Amino acid sequence: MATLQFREALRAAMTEEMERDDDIFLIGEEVAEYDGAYKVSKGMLDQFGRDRVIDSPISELGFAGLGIGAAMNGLRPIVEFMTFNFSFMAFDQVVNNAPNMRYMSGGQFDVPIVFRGPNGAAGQLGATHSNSTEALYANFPGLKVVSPSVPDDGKGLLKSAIRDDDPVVFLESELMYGLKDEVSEEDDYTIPLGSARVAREGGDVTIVAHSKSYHVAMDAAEELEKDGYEAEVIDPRTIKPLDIETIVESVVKTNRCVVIDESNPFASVASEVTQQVQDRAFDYLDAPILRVTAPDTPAPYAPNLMDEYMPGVDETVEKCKRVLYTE
Amino acid sequence: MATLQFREALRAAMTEEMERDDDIFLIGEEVAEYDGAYKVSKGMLDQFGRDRVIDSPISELGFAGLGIGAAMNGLRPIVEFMTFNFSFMAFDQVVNNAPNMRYMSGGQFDVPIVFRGPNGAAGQLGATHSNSTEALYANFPGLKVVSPSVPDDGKGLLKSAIRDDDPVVFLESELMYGLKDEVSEEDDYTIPLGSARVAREGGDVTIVAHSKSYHVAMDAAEELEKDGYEAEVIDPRTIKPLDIETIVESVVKTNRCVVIDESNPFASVASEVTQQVQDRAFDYLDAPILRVTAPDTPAPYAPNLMDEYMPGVDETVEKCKRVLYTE
Amino acid sequence: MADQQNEAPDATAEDAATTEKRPSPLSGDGASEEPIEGPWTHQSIDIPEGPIEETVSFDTYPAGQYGHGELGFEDDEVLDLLRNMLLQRRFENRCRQMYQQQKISGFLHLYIGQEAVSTGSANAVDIGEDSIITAYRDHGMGLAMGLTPEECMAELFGKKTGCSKGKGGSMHFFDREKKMMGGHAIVGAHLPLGAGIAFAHKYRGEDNVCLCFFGDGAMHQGAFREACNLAGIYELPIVFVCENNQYAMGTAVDRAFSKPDLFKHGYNFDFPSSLASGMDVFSVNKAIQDHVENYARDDQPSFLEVRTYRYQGHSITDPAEYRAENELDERKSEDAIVRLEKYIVDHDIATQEEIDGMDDEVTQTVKDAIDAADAADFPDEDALYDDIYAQEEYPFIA
Amino acid sequence: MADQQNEAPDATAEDAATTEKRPSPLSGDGASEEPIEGPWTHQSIDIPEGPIEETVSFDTYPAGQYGHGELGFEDDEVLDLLRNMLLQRRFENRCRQMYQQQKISGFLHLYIGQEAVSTGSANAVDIGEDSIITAYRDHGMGLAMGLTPEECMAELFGKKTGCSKGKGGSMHFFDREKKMMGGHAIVGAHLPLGAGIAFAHKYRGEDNVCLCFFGDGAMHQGAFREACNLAGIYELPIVFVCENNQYAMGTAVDRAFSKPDLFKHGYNFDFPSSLASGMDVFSVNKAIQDHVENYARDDQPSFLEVRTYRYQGHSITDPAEYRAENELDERKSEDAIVRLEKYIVDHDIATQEEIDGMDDEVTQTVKDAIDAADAADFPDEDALYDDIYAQEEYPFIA
Ligand SMILES: Cc1ncc(C[n+]2csc(CCOP(=O)(O)OP(=O)(O)O)c2C)c(N)n1
Ligand SMILES: Cc1ncc(C[n+]2csc(CCOP(=O)(O)OP(=O)(O)O)c2C)c(N)n1
Ligand SMILES: [Mg+2]
Ligand SMILES: [Mg+2]
Repeated sequence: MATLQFREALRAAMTEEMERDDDIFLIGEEVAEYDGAYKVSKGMLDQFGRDRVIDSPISELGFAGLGIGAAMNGLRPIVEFMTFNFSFMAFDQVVNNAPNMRYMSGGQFDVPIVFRGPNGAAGQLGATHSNSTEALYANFPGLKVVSPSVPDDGKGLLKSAIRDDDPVVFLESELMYGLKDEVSEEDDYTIPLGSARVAREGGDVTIVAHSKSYHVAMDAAEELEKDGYEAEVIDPRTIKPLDIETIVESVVKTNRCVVIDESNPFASVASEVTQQVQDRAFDYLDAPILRVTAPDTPAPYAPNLMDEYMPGVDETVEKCKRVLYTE
Repeated sequence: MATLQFREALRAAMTEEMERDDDIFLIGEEVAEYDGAYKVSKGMLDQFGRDRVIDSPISELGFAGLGIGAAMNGLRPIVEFMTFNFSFMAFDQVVNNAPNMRYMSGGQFDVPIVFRGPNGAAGQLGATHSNSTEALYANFPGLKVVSPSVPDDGKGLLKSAIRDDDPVVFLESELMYGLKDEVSEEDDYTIPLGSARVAREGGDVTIVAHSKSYHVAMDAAEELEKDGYEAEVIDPRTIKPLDIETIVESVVKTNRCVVIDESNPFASVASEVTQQVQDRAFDYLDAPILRVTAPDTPAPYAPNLMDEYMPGVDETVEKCKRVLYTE
Repeated sequence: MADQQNEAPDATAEDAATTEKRPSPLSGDGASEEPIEGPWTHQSIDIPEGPIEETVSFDTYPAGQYGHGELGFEDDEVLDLLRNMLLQRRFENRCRQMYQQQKISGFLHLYIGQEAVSTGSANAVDIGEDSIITAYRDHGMGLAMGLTPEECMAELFGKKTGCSKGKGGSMHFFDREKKMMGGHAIVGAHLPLGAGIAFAHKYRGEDNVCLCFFGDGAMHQGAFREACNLAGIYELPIVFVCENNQYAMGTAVDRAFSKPDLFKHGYNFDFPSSLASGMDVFSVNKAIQDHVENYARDDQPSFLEVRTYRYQGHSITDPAEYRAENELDERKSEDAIVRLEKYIVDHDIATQEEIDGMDDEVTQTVKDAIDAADAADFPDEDALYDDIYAQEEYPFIA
Repeated sequence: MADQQNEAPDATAEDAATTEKRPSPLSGDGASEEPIEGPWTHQSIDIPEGPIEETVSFDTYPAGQYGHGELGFEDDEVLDLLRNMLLQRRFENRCRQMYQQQKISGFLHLYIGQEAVSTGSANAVDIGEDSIITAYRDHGMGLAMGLTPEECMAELFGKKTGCSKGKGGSMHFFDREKKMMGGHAIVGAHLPLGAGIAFAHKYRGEDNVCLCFFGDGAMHQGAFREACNLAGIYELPIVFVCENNQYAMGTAVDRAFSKPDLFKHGYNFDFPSSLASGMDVFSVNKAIQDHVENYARDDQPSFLEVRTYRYQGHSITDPAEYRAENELDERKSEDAIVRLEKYIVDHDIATQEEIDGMDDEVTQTVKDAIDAADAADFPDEDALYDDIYAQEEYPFIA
């Protein structure tokens, strides 16, 4: 095990894969000479040269589409969105071109492309720069959506995403890039897409949480432990395909479920987890499934408002206690 | 009451509002000289002239943004997307500019704009032309989302949407434009956004369904009646704000709920309705909330596959019977 | 523009306002040789006294100027060109009928009138090696690239024997082997794909190019600018070909463009740009040959406007009331098939009787294609769940 | 291009390849007079023999060419210009410090070096009547338009007294009364808004115009093409002003544009286009005046590139290692504030001492603004739920 920053783990994944396969290239705004806006691709230009680590102008629609075309013609692009807010400029490419090409052509075209970059709120950046996109992209058949919470998962899942023959939306987090943690040094370390991780075991309540929210969940679990409750924390890691079996198994055991999802609530991943869990585990549920999300408001700038905006430990503990009927 | 086609009801709404308020204009592809791709705006160019009924080039991002800018500067645009599939070219404008402007400016700017046009699958048009967008847009705070199922609602809700000082995504249906039904002739007939319609009363199971799915629900209710079950059919009409009270009230009575939503299932309106209903009516639910949606696949072309793709009466009846535990 | 000069008489070398773009980072052989140097600007902020003047120049390819010999066609190849154009027309005439009989559904956009563009272009590149991508009005290009009438008609019927297994329909013809990269229905959205396809050719160090076709209407989309600019900075082997049939649905070009001279729109990317008649298969062929051999094969993107005309409505349901009186008849009088038939007879390549015989054969081929499509099966029901992901039978889908 | 000619020597009137655009549908007085006629094309498909040549011409506004008198400024107004530019610079220098003290958070993009652009422009239009819209590097424009330093600093501190009530932050300055239409953080996305703002001016029959500012980086976005084309066909009263500070983050203009001569990019829309120095407030002012009075007020959209330079990194955290050695120093030697101070002294408008006094005053003003921002309250907690919809207290939100 090595101790790596999240950004380093992601870089290691890209680097190893690019060393293995010449057809892989990285394109995006400032990924090359600037070493990446958030330094995820630092040093990759020097290692792989300008043919494979490629700066793009500010043309999200253009370079996302370029990636898809290159993928249709045999390459394996990694497309970095500086942040996923900007993927909205390329929305049509990501949701209507990438995932449909295989289907519409009757299976003729693989589209092995990874769209990656930071997702979600990242401090006081205001409404246009704080979007969470997981629910949007997971709505589209043909896409896969990955959203790791720890560096080790970041590495293992990104390697799998790059090897996948289908388009993968890989959601990172600006605020977690500096997070340091153990990362496997196993040769060719991959984690299959579509498998959740049971991060903490417990019998009283299941907390489902991905990305930054996973850390809120772990902290909330510690708080709950102080009060004598054992929370089971499940990080789905992959939003689509969603490993609902693992979640349901847990809920069957705990009979209670809280979902943390820092997105705006309406038709969110939290809504979907709820739908599927209550469908499959109805008879096991002793309480409604509650969610902890951003409020249904745009993201503000002022620091106090932004604090209020983000899902937090207190609210999670409170909701867990609600489903435990202890408050 | 007059008998009008859906398109005529929508046209009546626009026409009446434009007669009332000079600041309202209609812009979109082929809305003027061609009379609208689906003839919704037929004759409006002749009535209102070229200053107010305006053909746009194929520039969804451009004219959606132009509309938003005009709204910020005091006008009240109606922006027609020829279909909502094409709104993905303008996604950033619709989700990141229109709804955030009031908030980010600390309340200085009204953005009274309506984005309207047909949404959802419309026969054998293939994967890129069959997108359902209600869940996507409803995820964004600051937007309102309306999706009427009958001409009368179409008229009353569109008039309200046009008068609303906030951006409204108004989702119509290509396949319903020709649908004829009674429409109120009341002077200045409006239906407030955010109020559901109980279309059919019944005590055994609640079916929630909007747009085309509403008609599936009504047919399914008839089928169920033959077997002795009374379904209550609720058309939310407005997806956001969602009139959850009316739905919950019904579920409290019937103890069972099925949601029909022709969208792809993941993080759909059906997921959200489920989340909210199980949260608020947990103790009243005698069965899991089931949903009837398109499968999690792109839309195909072949007629037999497309038939299979669309949510239908049989599947609805079957799911209702499942929650009634009769099958 | 074949040629372009900067004439800023008052500007000295130091205060020149014009700036060269940096060479492409992509060397196309998998490894760039040049040292990596800083990204600093080479642009001046000292503004010269003006006005800055520049003369731009655009090549043209009028109709009736080129003979088959100079283009490299043998006599029998000229007959092949005609056969192909006839095939497109007969095929599509029957499509209209099949739509009325409800064998075809969804949108159906006919290419009738534009056949010289597809045939002239497909015959200027190396099918199966070079790539072609186009919009939803794609039957003609499919047939020009050698997709069989059977698989095309079967696709329109939604049969499993279709070129996209019945899952794409009229707007989504694909043939991976022939590098027919589609059939794309979202206006403008395939232009960046074209750039990407060309990018892959170059990345692998191949000598192949991509022809990227789109309508006049697609040029309104921002995607046009982005795709062209990317092609320009990465020096991609692509020809952007605008099939200007003068209308986007009911919108005439001169109503919708601030600058309706579309052939001039390559200027903003410093592309060699020209204008060709789409009513003469030789003019198209010559223009594409020039753009491919002089520019694309040297990794120089370029722009070509082909002026053509669609005889039918935008889609099968469009009465096309937006045309001027006699407009259609006038345009039909310049029909490319009629022109080529006349050329063939005039040049003693074949007689009118031989041509008529060929036409009958083609008609029969189309009839056979219809019969075959009719006889073929619809996809199995569970094909709905296939081809979504590479992995088969993904448990979460069904 | 001030002037533009078509020279297609072989082309007769009948077979001309060039096409005039149809006049705008918008008359701007609420009712169009012209009869509505068919939308048929006026374009020919007869392609003339080539090459088609055209000479284009671009006006320039070099530094050091214009005096205040000819621009209509009184002596004291010249001092106001200087005061405003100094205010921007002192304000932003303190911003940097406040960021380090964590009073400001989020992204902070400084405008230092570019002050002549905002000041020169804002003083060429009628603030409160004409509209201005810009990107996220917006403090300078805000201050140039008369937003107070207090409300600007308070916004950066996230206080309720901010120009956007503390809800927008650095990238989202707004002032509806002054028609400061933002402060927009998504690159390129505000260009169509600019067109819409201009549209509204024209729709109401007002004589007002919109100045739409954006960076060189924004010109990569397809939104640029779409906004310009719409402005062109609707003949909107707008000036598209590219503030070319030569970098988009770390990307120099000549690395990212297929055609790095940005002033030429108006060509594709038939816009009058020119190039001005952004290092002289008078050059900017003259250019904007010309574009506004000669074009925008006559509903003719136009394009202006202003070459300028940002002294700081892209954002507060950017070390700006992408600059060439000495590049920054060289550019600073052309500083617009220094130039204007020198002009003022040379023209006996004020002495250096008076200028220094003014600078001290400005510095104090900024200090007061900081104190006021410091003293102000953060928004109430429930402000989180306000200003989402026009209707207050929407029950479904909280
Ligand atoms: C993004 C988008 N907007 C609108 C449409 C609807 N639409 C389909 S074809 C078309 C006209 C396209 O015209 P052009 O590009 O000139 O091609 P042509 O039909 O003349 O071949 C329009 C508006 C679409 N498919 N995609
Ligand atoms: C659509 C989008 N893509 C990327 C970004 C990230 N970003 C912010 S500023 C910037 C550079 C913009 O450069 P330019 O337009 O030249 O403006 P300048 O910073 O020089 O004032 C980038 C890439 C963004 N905000 N929006
Ligand atoms: Mg066309
Ligand atoms: Mg810049």
